Amino acid sequence: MTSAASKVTTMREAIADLVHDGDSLVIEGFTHLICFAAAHEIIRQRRRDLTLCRLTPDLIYDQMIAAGCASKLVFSWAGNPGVGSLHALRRAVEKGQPAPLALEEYSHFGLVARLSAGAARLPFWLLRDYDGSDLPAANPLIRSVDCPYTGTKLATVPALNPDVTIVHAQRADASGNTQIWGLYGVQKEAAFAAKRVIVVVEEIVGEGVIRGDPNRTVIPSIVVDAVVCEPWGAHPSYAQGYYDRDNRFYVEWEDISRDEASLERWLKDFVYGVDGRAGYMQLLGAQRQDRLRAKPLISSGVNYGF
Amino acid sequence: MTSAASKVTTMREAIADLVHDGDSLVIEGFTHLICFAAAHEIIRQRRRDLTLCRLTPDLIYDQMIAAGCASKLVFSWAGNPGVGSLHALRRAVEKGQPAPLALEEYSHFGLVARLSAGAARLPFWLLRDYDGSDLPAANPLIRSVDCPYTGTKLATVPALNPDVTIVHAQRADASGNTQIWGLYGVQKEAAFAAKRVIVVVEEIVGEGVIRGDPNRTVIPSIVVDAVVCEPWGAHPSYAQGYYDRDNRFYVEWEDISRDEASLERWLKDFVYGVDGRAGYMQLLGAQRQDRLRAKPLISSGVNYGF
Amino acid sequence: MAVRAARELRDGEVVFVGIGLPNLACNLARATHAPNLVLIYESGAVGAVPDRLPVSIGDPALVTGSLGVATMADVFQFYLQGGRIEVGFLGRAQIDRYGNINSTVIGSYEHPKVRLPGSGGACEIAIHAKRVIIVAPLSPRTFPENVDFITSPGQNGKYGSREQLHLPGAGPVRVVTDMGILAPARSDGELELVAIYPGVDEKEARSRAGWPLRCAPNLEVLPPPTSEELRLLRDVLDTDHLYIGKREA
Amino acid sequence: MAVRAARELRDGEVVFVGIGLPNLACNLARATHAPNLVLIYESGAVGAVPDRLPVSIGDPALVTGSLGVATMADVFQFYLQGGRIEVGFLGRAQIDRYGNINSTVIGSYEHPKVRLPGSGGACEIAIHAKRVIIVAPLSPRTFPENVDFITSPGQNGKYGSREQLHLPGAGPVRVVTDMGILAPARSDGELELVAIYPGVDEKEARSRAGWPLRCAPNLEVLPPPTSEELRLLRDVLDTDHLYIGKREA
Repeated sequence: MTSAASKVTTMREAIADLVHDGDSLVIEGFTHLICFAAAHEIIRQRRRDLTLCRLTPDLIYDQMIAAGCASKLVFSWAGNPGVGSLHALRRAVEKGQPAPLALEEYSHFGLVARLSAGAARLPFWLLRDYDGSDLPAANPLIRSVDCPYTGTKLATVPALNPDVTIVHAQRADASGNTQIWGLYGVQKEAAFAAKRVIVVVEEIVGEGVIRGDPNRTVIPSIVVDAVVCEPWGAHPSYAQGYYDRDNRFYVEWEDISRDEASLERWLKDFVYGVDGRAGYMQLLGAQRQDRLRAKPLISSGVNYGF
Repeated sequence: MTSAASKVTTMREAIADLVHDGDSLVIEGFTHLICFAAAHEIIRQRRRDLTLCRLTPDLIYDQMIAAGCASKLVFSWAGNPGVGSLHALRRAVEKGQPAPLALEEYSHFGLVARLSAGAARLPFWLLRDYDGSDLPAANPLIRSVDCPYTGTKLATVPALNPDVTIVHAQRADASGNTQIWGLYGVQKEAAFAAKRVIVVVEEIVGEGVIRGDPNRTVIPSIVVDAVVCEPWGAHPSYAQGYYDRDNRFYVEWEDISRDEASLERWLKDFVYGVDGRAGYMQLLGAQRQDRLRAKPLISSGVNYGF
Repeated sequence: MAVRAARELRDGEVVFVGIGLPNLACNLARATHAPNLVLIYESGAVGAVPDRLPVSIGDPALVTGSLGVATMADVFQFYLQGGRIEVGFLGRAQIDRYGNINSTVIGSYEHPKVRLPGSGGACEIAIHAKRVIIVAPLSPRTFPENVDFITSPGQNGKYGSREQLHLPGAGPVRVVTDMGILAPARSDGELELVAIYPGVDEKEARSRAGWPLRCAPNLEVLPPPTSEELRLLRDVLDTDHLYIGKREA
Repeated sequence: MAVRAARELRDGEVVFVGIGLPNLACNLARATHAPNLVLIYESGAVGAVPDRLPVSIGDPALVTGSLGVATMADVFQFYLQGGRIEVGFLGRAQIDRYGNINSTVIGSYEHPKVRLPGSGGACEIAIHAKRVIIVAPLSPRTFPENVDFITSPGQNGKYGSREQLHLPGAGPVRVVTDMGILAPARSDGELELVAIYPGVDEKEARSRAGWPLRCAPNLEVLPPPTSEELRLLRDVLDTDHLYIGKREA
């Protein structure tokens, strides 16, 4: 067994080293495995002028926009799922507060396709989509090509190659071989598409754990620049097998975010006022953790022998 | 839990119902999970005029070509891996014996891309490939499009949508939800691309086994038409966790196949002379099975709780 | 609406499910006449059998005990674009007389009066699902003659008909409202009233659209929800009454 | 050749491995100076540490204990085309003076004298790997001036140079033979002799190519295999002598 070089670092150092003002940034995770811990550290380090890309901006980008980190948003569905609007995002778009925010809009399939093209080092991706829709009129980057076999017109979207992608996952080894179960989202495509990749995990495990079940590996170490261990790092999103989604917080966000002052207060308490995820979780309280902690439901193994 | 309609049938019925003369057929599996049992049943049922598609024709298509099933081969690497040539294929191409065989040739990436396009219901797939190579000159179906963003020329291959795909796998439930571990090959793309799909497994398991580890599911029941239980159905290929690759048989094939008469004899004994896989394995002998049977090396489970 | 939407589903169908009322309708259908419905969520859960009412489309309860998990690239490319989805649900926002849906902006795109969430997967569901069922309460605000922005194409519109555009799916074939059901006319794809719930006044229903709503020649009166359907909704599937009021069903 | 090919690899590199000699070279490198080499097989095994010498590129021993398994679509799209592979090995068949490789046909394509296996992944490896190492014994038959068919593009040829074609990888930068090493000249990409093994005659080596083989200005004499390298090859890595004879190394 080789023991490759360790990429383990702290969240503070990973963000300081790898996320710069003006970068394009993807923090993916579809409902599952959204790395709020990284977003909070970016807010604390007061990064500015970021282009934030994500299918569903969700609370995570609403918080970053409220904190003034973003100058542009690339997205496909902007809402608080099942609850309502993203109020900080709306204030930025409608009133330019705290800073103006440019929008670039696709459908989910369009953004998935952009990341797939980026991961495959193609300048664009093909899809059968957008005919009869106003989306191409609203976004001149949605174009088309003619099929060299049938003559049919097909839609295209350009590759997205973000400067940085941050992926949350259940576990990785020290060199960044990363395993995910439950919903995959577009974590793999987002990682392969990026120039720099930070993996944040619930647990760092020995290489032997990864090698014991290689089919669960979604992101290989060769695309990973830094590995951060941050338990509960996805809250209020979730990590299958570790903790449940904090649906109550998503509902609470409606009240916290509707008013600029109360959002500021929340950022002051839960982001600026703590020095990392451990402090955040302490503030959240043991009762909440107990409510959200996953019950055990362990799968059976399969035979890798030959 | 719903108990969906069972699609379990015998190999004989699955082939009789779903594979017809003149069909285009994909039996995939890259080294791993190559369904020789299905090929032998197709030979026994004397199907003719098939267009056989596969990255590596391997011994399986060499046997089908020798038996006169094929009129065309679509491929990207035609050899007996690590051993030498495919002699029946060469006789068909060079001498038209037992029937002439047309060739359509790609690279591995090209054929993977053709199946991906078929699975995605796109008329073609994009790739950065073939510049500086004679392959496009040899195959007029390799074409190009201009990127609507950069103006760069990119290679294209047309979608492949076979009439039938046959996938071997470790296990499935009765409705065809299919789980694979070890090498994936292009089994998923080949299944999604096909008009009809037969899944052949080492074990049919209860729906609960599938639901106990949903991240291992590679092919969903909604694309599957028939499920066949055929232990050792991939020999001399292998099934991770069930039995090893019979490398010795691959070497023996060199001698069996070099001479037309000895190949005929082998087909007579091991294909026409048995009425199914059980008979074939009996002929192969218990000793060989003991040598190839996989040793246990069971992975640990993961937590699906929340 | 949930009961009616559930009845639109046939046993064994493959349904692309969103959260909220469509999810409830699918689970009601599974509990009654369609036990073999295959539920596929945009998030990648395939064959989910959630043991609690999922609040989000990516709820962990959709994964635990499901038949499979697909990457989102596979969901959109192989399942949806691949033509494997038989029914897609769409809803809310604005729907026009041809079933075009707006979930992007009210007002102009550059200077909207209201910024809505955007397409998500709605554009591609409208294009690829073999048939689309829209669920929305009937009102002139929700059903204007023309939508401000076409997020998801309907039967016909400024870009041409589905046939002219070669769209693979049949588009919105049923619009389930709180008054009855609209469906596109075969001739031009314009939505018309084809069925009403018992006790609903045809004239009142027709006055609730933003255009002169035509009525199909033989307007059907739909059978009421059975007591079993109501019991399942209220006591089993939505015990917290997240999606249905005490009186609504 | 195995020893020399192993020495061409640097610790930590990501190598796309084929079966046979390249596999042996990679395992020798891992056992000596490059323990952190990441081996990626065309079949999808990532970070394999086979506990037996794999006979096929898809041997189950490549999966057991590996760091990951990729679909072949991911191998070709995300790893290879994605620019993640640092070294690719190619070999056998015909190699011309610019490093173009033929593994398709001897003779014409339509009526070949010998039908070879074809590209497999060789065409895309030659295009995308950051650098390509070719391993083949030096002889006029294997190294003709022009190949009958270009399966995998080299440095230059009838379609133009790599630069003109905008090929992303550097192409064949080292050709490891049984006499020494060839490398492309910076000026025109023609292969020239840059190093020989101790005891090999320069003139004889140069006579083994199908064209007048140029010699680099400062021809290097390579250090011989160490006894440790030979011991590892013969006693540990290839105990069945599948790939190396008793005398060859």
